[in-house]
Amino acid sequence: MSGNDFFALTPLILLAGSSVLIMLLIAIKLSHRVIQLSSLLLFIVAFSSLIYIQKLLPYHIEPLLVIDGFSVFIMGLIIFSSLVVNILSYIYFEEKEESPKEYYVLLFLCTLGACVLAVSKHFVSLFLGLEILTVGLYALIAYLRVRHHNIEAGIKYLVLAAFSSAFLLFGMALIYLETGSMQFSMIAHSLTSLQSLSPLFLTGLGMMLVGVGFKLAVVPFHMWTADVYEGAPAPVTAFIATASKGGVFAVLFRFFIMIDGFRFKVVMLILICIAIASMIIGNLLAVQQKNVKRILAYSSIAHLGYLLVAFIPGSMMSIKALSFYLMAYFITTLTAFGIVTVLSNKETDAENIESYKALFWERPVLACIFSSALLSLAGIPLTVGFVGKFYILAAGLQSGFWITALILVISSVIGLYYYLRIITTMFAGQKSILPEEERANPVFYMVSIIALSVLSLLIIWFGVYPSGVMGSMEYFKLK
Amino acid sequence: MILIYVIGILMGGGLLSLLLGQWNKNLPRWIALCTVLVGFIAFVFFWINQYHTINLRLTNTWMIDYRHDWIPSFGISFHLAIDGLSLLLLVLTFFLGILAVLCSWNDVKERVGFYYFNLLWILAGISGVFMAVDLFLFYFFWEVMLIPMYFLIGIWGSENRVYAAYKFFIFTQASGLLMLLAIIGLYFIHGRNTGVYTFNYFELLGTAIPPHIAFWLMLGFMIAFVVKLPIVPFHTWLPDAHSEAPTAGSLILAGLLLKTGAYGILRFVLPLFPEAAHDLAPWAMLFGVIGIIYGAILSYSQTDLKRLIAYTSVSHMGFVILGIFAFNELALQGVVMQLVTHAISTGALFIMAGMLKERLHTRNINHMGGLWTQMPQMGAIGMLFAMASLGLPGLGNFIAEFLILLGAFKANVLLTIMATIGLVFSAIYSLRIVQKVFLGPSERSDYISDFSFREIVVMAALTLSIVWLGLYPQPVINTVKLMVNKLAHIFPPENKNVQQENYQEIPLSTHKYLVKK
Amino acid sequence: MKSSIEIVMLLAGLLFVLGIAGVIIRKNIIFMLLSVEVMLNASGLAFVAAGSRWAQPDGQVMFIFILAMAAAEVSIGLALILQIYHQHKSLDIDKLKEMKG
Amino acid sequence: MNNLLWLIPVLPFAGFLILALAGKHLSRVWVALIGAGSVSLSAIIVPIIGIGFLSHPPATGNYSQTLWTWMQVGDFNPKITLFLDALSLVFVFVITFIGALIHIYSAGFMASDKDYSRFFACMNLFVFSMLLLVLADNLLLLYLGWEGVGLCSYLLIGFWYENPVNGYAARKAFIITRIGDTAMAIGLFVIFYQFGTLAIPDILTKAPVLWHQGASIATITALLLLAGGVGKSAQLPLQTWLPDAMAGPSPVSALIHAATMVTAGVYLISRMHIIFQLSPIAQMIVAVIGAATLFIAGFSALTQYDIKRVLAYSTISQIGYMFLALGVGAWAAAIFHFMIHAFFKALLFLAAGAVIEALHHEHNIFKMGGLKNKLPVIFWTFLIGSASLAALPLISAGFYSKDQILWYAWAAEGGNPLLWFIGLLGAFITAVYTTRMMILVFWGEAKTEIGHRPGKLMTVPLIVLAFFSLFAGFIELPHNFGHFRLFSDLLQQVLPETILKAGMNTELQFQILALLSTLGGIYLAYVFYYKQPQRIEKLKQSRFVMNLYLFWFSGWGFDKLYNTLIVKPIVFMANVNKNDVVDKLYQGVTFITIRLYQSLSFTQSGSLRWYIMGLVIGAIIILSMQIML
Repeated sequence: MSGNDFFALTPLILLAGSSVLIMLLIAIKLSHRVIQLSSLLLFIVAFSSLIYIQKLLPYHIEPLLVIDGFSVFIMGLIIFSSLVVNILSYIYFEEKEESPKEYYVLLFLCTLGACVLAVSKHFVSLFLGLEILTVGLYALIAYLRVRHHNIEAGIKYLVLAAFSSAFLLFGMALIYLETGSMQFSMIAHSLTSLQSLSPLFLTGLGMMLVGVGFKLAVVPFHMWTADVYEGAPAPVTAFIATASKGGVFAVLFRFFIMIDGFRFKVVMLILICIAIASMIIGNLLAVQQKNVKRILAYSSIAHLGYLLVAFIPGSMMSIKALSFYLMAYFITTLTAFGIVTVLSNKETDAENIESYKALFWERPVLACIFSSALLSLAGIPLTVGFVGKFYILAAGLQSGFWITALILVISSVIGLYYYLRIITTMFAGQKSILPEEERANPVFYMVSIIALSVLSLLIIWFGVYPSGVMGSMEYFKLK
Repeated sequence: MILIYVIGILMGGGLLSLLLGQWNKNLPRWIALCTVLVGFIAFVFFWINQYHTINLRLTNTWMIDYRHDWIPSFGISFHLAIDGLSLLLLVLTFFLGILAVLCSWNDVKERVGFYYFNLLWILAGISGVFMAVDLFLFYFFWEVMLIPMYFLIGIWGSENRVYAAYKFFIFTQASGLLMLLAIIGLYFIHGRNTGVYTFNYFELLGTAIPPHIAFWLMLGFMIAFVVKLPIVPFHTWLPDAHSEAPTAGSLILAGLLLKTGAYGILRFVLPLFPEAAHDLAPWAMLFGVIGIIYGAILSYSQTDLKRLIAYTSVSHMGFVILGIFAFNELALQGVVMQLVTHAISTGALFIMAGMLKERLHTRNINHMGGLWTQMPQMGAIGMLFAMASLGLPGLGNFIAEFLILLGAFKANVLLTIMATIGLVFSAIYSLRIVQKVFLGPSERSDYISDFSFREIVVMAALTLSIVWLGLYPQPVINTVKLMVNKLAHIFPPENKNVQQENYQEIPLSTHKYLVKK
Repeated sequence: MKSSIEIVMLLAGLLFVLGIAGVIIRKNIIFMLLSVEVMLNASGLAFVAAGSRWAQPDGQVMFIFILAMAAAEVSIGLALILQIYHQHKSLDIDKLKEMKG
Repeated sequence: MNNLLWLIPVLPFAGFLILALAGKHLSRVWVALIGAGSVSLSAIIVPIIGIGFLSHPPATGNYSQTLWTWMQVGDFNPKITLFLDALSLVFVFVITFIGALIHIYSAGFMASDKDYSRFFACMNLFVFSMLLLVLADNLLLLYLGWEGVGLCSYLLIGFWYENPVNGYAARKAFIITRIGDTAMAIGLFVIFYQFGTLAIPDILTKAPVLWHQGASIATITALLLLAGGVGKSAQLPLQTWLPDAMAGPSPVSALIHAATMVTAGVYLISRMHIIFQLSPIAQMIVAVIGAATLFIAGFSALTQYDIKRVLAYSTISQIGYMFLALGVGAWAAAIFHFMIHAFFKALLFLAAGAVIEALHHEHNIFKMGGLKNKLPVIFWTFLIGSASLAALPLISAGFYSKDQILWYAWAAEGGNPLLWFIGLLGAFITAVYTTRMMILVFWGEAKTEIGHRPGKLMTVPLIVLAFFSLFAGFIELPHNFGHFRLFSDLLQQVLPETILKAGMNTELQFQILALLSTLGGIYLAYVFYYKQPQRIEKLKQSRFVMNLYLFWFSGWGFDKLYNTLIVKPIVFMANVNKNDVVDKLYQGVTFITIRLYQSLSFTQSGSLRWYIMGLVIGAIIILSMQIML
């Protein structure tokens, strides 16, 4: 490994090192606040290192990793969302019974795993990244270990994730058996020499899809989503919804681009079916759901379906649309779960829709932020979600995928209903006379709110003026 | 620049009243009033200034054309332009905007700042719709007006407001998204044909589209517009939304929101897909006629006053679709007139329904009756607008309906006759309103006040407008003349035997609807 | 040689299916974890077989990674199972149905 | 004089505006002054213009004054133009003159009403609309007046709005006439596309050029216009609204439902006479409708007990005569009868109003009686009016006008003996019911005490009208009886001369027959109602006669027919569909969505093993798709 290799890997090394550093800080018994702040600092450092390494791009570390514009972009999104999760975590965990400190170590590790996914171009690195992410998540989900829901979510996720990992691995093994390589580019190379695809390869691809589909929580591998989202602590849910899915999606996309999987009609047909099913079933499941975390879980299923709509054409436009939509989805989802986090109290998360009643009249700022996030999820103009959805539709229609686009439209109408339901709840009722409860830590509470406000401003800013961010995204395109 | 300023003023005024509403409950309504007044005066002055040149314009129907890049990578620009039709509808928007502010003056007591914020943003969205000549921007504004309207119905509406708000939002959003699909489809077809990827309306005009695709794309546009308009069987959101919305909400819904549908058809469907629209015409006219009669019959059976008026809108909007798809100058002029006069007459009826609700705390007409004794002024005005609604000559609606029917007669005799029969039904329901509300024995002994000064101002403005339009509609006709003429000429004349005009026909393939900037 | 790989792959597939069956049939969480381990190991076996087909060490490397990962997983899994037993006094997975809908 | 034309309609309109805007602030005197004064001023201006028109006939044969262009859309450019020729002059004269008298009468009649100013406002608006109707230069403006009078009729029938019955009658009137108006509107469309214009003079000059005699398009157009006229003039089959319209105050019945508005159909047909002439079939239909109506309405009038309903049916019947005349081509005769009828019927209604008011709002003629001596002015004027209605020979104006029609019904080109016979029978019945009414109201013993006696404001108009009812007939005398043709000479400028069939010159025997039928009718009524009233009782015992009586009384069952055939089904449908069946569709979609949610939500059972099953099934599906496809 050359010096440049290390240089290119700075963000990953920083993340890995940070986890060790935080562990050391915990060892010398620093307070939660110090640890939180230092991890925040370390996230910022990791994030800025992304800017720093850009002059190297694209950089290949054979045979495992590739650091190009796309992976930097995805890593940026992942680290950014971890950063936001980190900010939100303080007030959430400060008042909980568990010692919150190790949480940050795990957060770094999970971020590292997601980032590794984003840069991998090899089954081994894919597997490693995925498992670093997943194993970390097991612990994060069940972090509040004395709570029934956390434990239940943890064990469900663990069994299912391991189960799907087995599928993924078996699929990889089959592909490896067929092509003799675990490197994406080599697989692609050996595929070009093949006349027709062997059933073994197809089976392998299918099993990989099962594994990846589980991580992405698309139909029919979606059933864990709601339970895990509900059971996990709110900031962790935010992380699952964003960083973990982003990393997996990035690697899936890279894999398909590199082996040019879009040629395989059958695979595409399966993906189309998955996309359609995800959009419809995801949205339908949320229609009368009362639990906000579950609603967001189901909506994330639908949104992954939307992403697949842009994914399926595999065109240049797809890449842009996916990047943009991922960004939109990250910002919006973080904001939404941020609100859930901020509104949670010591005993329970703010997951019952009733607890949002009259929010607009009691805490207008939070309600506005939440509304902007929900409207963005619903894809209403003036929000980034609309531009993202437009982008996806454009990508789909450019290549003539009318069916998926149509289903997207119809299902998002169903989606509209439950987003509106939350908004309506927030506007319903009267201001209660109860005094606002005392916050354990007003400073961090304010910081969280400011962070969320910034996010919601981003939602609107990118929604009104997307060309700026679109222009800069040109830079991060996949080669 | 006036265009962008106006939208800016509306949005700014909305934000201002939202913010200042926290401190002072009176301030927002004054801010809102000033905002819409400024817009109204600006456009009226502009209209007067332009009026004498409107007739001189020969080719370029566009009076203002403002363009600024927005999302260049998609060929999306912030492109606003107005021609006579837009100008007219903008004046109408601000006129009704003033009335909407005035009639919610004392009506709204809670969350005042947020109320006027929503009101002004609806107006901003509607103005944007009337100005946008970039399809993406058009869709953008199309959706922008929905959210504040949703809040307006959902927060300040009456008992069943949440249901009505959902229904309104989901209907319009669903149909709007289909239009978005069609817009994007058109964008790519044009891009493939010419290599220029743009959402610019002027460039998209005359795109050569394979007929079967054109039909589907047109349907995508149409569905959005006919849901808004609305046409039977897409109308069921309307009675709920209208009856549950607060007075100003009903006024804007009936007066402006419905008009955006008709505007969309006139502006986009006909020029972009002339052949497809031509193929659709008999069906569209049929649905128009069904709407006229179906709406009227439903209206007759309602007992909720606002619901009743809402169904009359369905009936009246049937005339609009009938006229649009008659494709001739008379009918199209009638359509424009109908847009304006229906806004005024139905708006007035809704305002009055609001006033009655305020005084009687009911919308059920079976609990009214004999109100003339206590409220002769309101009775007289109510009578006047009921008459307008049934198309009494001398009032604006008559001109509109007569022109539409006259024009449609050329296109399709049978359907026009059926539509004319709708006039009998309109008499039946209109007189029923008057009878049930104002006439008959009075059941109330408590004191009910007649118009207040503010209400007199509102109703006087409406009355004067409807009478003016009934007796001298020429300014409206002249303003949209050029636009209507060009629209009428896109279509080959249907029936050569009856054809008396000696217009120069412009061949479809070479028609250049507009002059590019 | 080819046939031996096929046989090994067949074995791996069989193990994999057995694992699946175990996960589905078993109600005890520990046994479920065990079955998952079987599936993972079946994948590992498949990797070893594939590696031997191409005479590469990659398959074996992958197997070691899988082992490590499985170990980590089991450790967390057992910790969770302890907690479950602590809370529910049972290892029956069907008792963990608090979240649904 | 030409430029004063606009004043005629504008004065009443100004009166309307003042009363409508400031009515509640004005004293009753001012209200009456403005209301009656504005119309009276018009009535004064009309003769001034009329004399100018007659003494210096304009070269074009008409005065025309364009106020402004109403609208201009392509070729469609109706103008707000007033147009006065001999025909409209007659109408304008009748409207303003009788209108002014009725306004003056109303000032007394309505004196105690709380909505004094509203009444005059509506009356003024009516006069304005009616003037616009007859002065309109184009059919669209005519249509404006046409609908305007309909509105005023509606407002005034339902003037006493507290009683829902009045409101019902008002709506019935409006909606039924609206049916005719709708057909007329379609007629306007046809005319516009045929001639490219709606201006009446242009249409009349172009029609004979573009259409040949008997063209089917002419028939269609004529019939559509006729439908409008039938509605407004309460002719078969749209006659049912007029008897109910009597719910309005008596001056309203006099002005709107006797003298002016209901004759708008006559005006329209004579105005568009060229189109009717081009279609003999249509003209025949006009005559048949007229004959049938006069016949049916006459029998109904015979059975009514409400004095105003008697008069209403008689109005329908008399307008039937006018239609008959129009149908047989006796244009001038129709207009002549219109004018005479306006005088005597207005008189009768006003006098009836005075009677009703004097008898504490008693409408039933069987509860009246013996008023001959108690209300002498009313008695004499009513008698003159009745004589005119019954066409009492020689001395009454009604004789001259009706006799002319009867003669033409046989002798004119479009006439035939059957029409004549029906007309004659009608004249007979007219005499019967008129005499019956006279006898029941004024002779016999008094059954109700007299309350309020009419004042000068009410009696003077009666006397003036009585004068005209007697003597107006002398401006047009039969040719075997002086052959004085002032009226038809005047109308000759506009309307074609009545063409007689060959070899018809024995008018005298027809006159004698008419005379006999009138006298016979009077005698019959005299016998049955005065001399031997017991005969009626005897007749009533017969089941057949009783049924016939009820049948006639209900206006030949038309109301019932329309109710069961049209009104009830529509109302039933509307009420059944109150909640909008289309909405069920969307409710169905919602229902399906919710059911889908419920069943999908069921799959989220929370059971890990179930989830694993799902995962496995998903995997199987994907793998089998991979392999199969």
